[in-house]
Amino acid sequence: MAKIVSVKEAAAKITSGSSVMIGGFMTCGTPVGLVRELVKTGVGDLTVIANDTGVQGDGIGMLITADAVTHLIASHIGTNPETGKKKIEGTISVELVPQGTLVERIRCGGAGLGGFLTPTGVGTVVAEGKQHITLDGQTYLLEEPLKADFALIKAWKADRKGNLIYQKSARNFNPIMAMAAETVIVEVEEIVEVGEIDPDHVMTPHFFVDFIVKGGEIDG
Amino acid sequence: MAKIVSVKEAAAKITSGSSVMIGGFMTCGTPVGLVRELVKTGVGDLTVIANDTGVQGDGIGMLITADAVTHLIASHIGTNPETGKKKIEGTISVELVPQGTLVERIRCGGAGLGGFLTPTGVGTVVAEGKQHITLDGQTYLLEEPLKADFALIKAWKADRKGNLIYQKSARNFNPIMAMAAETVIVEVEEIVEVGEIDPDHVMTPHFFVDFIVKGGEIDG
Amino acid sequence: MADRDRRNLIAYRIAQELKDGDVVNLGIGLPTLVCAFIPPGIDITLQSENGFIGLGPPPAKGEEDPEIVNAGGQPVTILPGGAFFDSAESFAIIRGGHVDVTVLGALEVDAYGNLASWMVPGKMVPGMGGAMDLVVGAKKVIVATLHTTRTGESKLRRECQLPLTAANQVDLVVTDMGVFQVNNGSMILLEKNPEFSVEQIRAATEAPLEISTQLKDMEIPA
Amino acid sequence: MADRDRRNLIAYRIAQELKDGDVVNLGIGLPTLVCAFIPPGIDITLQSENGFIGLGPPPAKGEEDPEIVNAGGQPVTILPGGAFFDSAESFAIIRGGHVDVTVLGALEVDAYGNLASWMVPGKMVPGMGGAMDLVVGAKKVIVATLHTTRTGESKLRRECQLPLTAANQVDLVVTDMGVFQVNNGSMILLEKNPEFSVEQIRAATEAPLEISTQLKDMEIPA
Repeated sequence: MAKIVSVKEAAAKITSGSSVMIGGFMTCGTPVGLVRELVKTGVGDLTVIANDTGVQGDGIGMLITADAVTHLIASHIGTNPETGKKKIEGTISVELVPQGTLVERIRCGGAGLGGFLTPTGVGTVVAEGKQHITLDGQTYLLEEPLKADFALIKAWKADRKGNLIYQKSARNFNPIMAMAAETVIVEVEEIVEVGEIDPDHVMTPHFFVDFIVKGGEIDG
Repeated sequence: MAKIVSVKEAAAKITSGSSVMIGGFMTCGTPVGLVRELVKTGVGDLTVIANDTGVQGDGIGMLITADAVTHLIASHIGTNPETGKKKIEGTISVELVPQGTLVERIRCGGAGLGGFLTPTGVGTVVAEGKQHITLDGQTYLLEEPLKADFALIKAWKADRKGNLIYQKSARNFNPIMAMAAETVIVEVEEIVEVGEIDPDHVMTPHFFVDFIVKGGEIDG
Repeated sequence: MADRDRRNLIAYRIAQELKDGDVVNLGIGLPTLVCAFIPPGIDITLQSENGFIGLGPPPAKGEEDPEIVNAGGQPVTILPGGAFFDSAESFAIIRGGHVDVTVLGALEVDAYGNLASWMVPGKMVPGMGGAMDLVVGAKKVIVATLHTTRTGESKLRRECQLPLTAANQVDLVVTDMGVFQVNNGSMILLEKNPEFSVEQIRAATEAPLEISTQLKDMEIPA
Repeated sequence: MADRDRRNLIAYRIAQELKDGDVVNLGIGLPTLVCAFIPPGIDITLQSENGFIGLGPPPAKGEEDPEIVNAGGQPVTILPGGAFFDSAESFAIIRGGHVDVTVLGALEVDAYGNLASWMVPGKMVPGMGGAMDLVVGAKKVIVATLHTTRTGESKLRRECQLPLTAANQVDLVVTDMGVFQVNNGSMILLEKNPEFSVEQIRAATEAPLEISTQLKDMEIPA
């Protein structure tokens, strides 16, 4: 059963040195209120797993600006030049992972699988150091699961138990990350009573969610 | 773009010797109208991939009674004694696969992955002949993808393009099978105009669906 | 003890293992009885591996919804706050360790935590269904079984002879004679049915038995 | 030809490759222009790898929905019959071969169908985003690029020098000079921009060039 907390209480749970998955695609579907509050706590040495680092000064970019991230696993950093700059300076180590492989590795972690075979990345730098397995004449890379201490996700609506609905293209990585972290904190626009969400419309079942934060606005 | 056809036209597409995935869990979510019509065509030598074979004389059980199935990949046949009988007589070969592995193998086929590592089945007869891979001290079986020539699935509602919504526990294997077959035929209770289904509620996007059949009733 | 009382004893005892907030999968048959004994104030979410959480009691006669069935194909209901999902997600939940407790029956269970529950070669091969994933994936695996077969043989074996459902996964075995903790080669008797002596239990148990120093009596349901 | 006309020429020509019912993913930049030239009567479904199909034109000023963005993070719309999904499903669609055509830009593309599009070591490392999955997964991979770099070097290389996005996956290359089919070690010129001679194109192309016996002129968009 999820617990409704303030954004301050939620952000205080994340300790320095933690691994943190953060939902969203270039700030769309990113729990911006949580990230903003997290920066205020002065937390540092985070490993962040996310599709991208937003843009400079917004979304996950706020954590980059605050030097809170030492290791980043992402598919794209081009939209936030600051991330590239800190990578070159050596203050952030960046592991670039193809987007499909990244989300599948997170799913794998949440789904209790030990890995998967993908054709993506064969013959590229992504393949370096990875086990290659050939089946029926096709070569695949063995990719391993990703898990994290925390997932910070954004949903549209939660009921008081923690059942979640995402909206439009803000869904993206959020429901997958909700399955792969020890502690899941969701920022929502609206909290409704249990029973108000049609069981066919639930996108993340409540038991995945530990804490619910009511956000103020849509942060697109 | 899916095409709306009669159940007769749809059933006629499946030729003897084909591999056919059939949705449902003990007839709940099985396209019973399609299966009934398929039996009438006199098709044979089918490889059926399904969770189970329904009950004697209903659901996939109709195909078993008709001796239309020579090879079966399923997780459970206990609810249809006829399947067990034909297995012992040697008229059906049965490959039993743990339910989670079965659905994941189908997903794998639809998702373009070459396989996955699962802890399920290690140390059991399911592991026999399979590649074992140990990562971080945990041993996994390498399971390979499943695809099929046809998927016969059941949905609640389709729009005229083929976007699908499933209802309640009749969802089960249906959306996963829709991704893993060359030709996908869906039996629905209702066909609505394009635009009537909220894009957030679509469970199978239209391009997966080739043919839509309007069924008469809920066959539970 | 009548058969029904023995089953209720087992189900009642297992219900005491459940904690507030647990996600629980109950197998078909005896494990289903556990529902009836969940202590007041404890909020349990039942998972049905065919694709939902929030499994509720059977519907009233005539109010069955053919699209809401449990993993045995029987009509059930869904409680407020429940959620439906597809089979891939259902088993991602199961295998991913998001089910806190799974309760299932056994043909045999042994002192190494091995479980055999899905086939008798040459006789009965119903298939494993979701059992292999459940036993491997759930955080805690509880076996609910009568202590002996109809012919009086111990179901608590030194080593399983039948094909396994999973190796080394069972945590706790609850029978009509007692509560047994699997201990890598032996079973520790934690609680016993007051109707039986330790000697009687030992005689009915093939697995090497240890007796807990805190051995106590099982509570008999009202 | 003005830069804009050259881009439109490429986009127009690629649009002619699309067939009724195709699911198409268009990369950021030049490939996005393809939308504008889809022939009437051809129903194309655009896939946006961040999680939907039915990508429509940009909204009117002031009508942007921050929750409907394309893979470049720009506000777009969704057409009737569209559908949203999560990123895992989006890439299951892409990797699973359910996208008929992907159109994307290139830093370099070579005669073996290798593509380099995501990094220049020591200079620019934006990341591959979804490109590696798209190029491996889509049934047909079309590269849309100006024929040469700003400094006049051929982008159609004998062998890519930059880190690859994927090996041996490109089917067709459309530039402002012509349409090239990748042919395992050479590129076959299928159509040419009538403004250029075959010799001019050969001089601007590092990849070994073959000339189709059915060579024809590219159609210039109105």
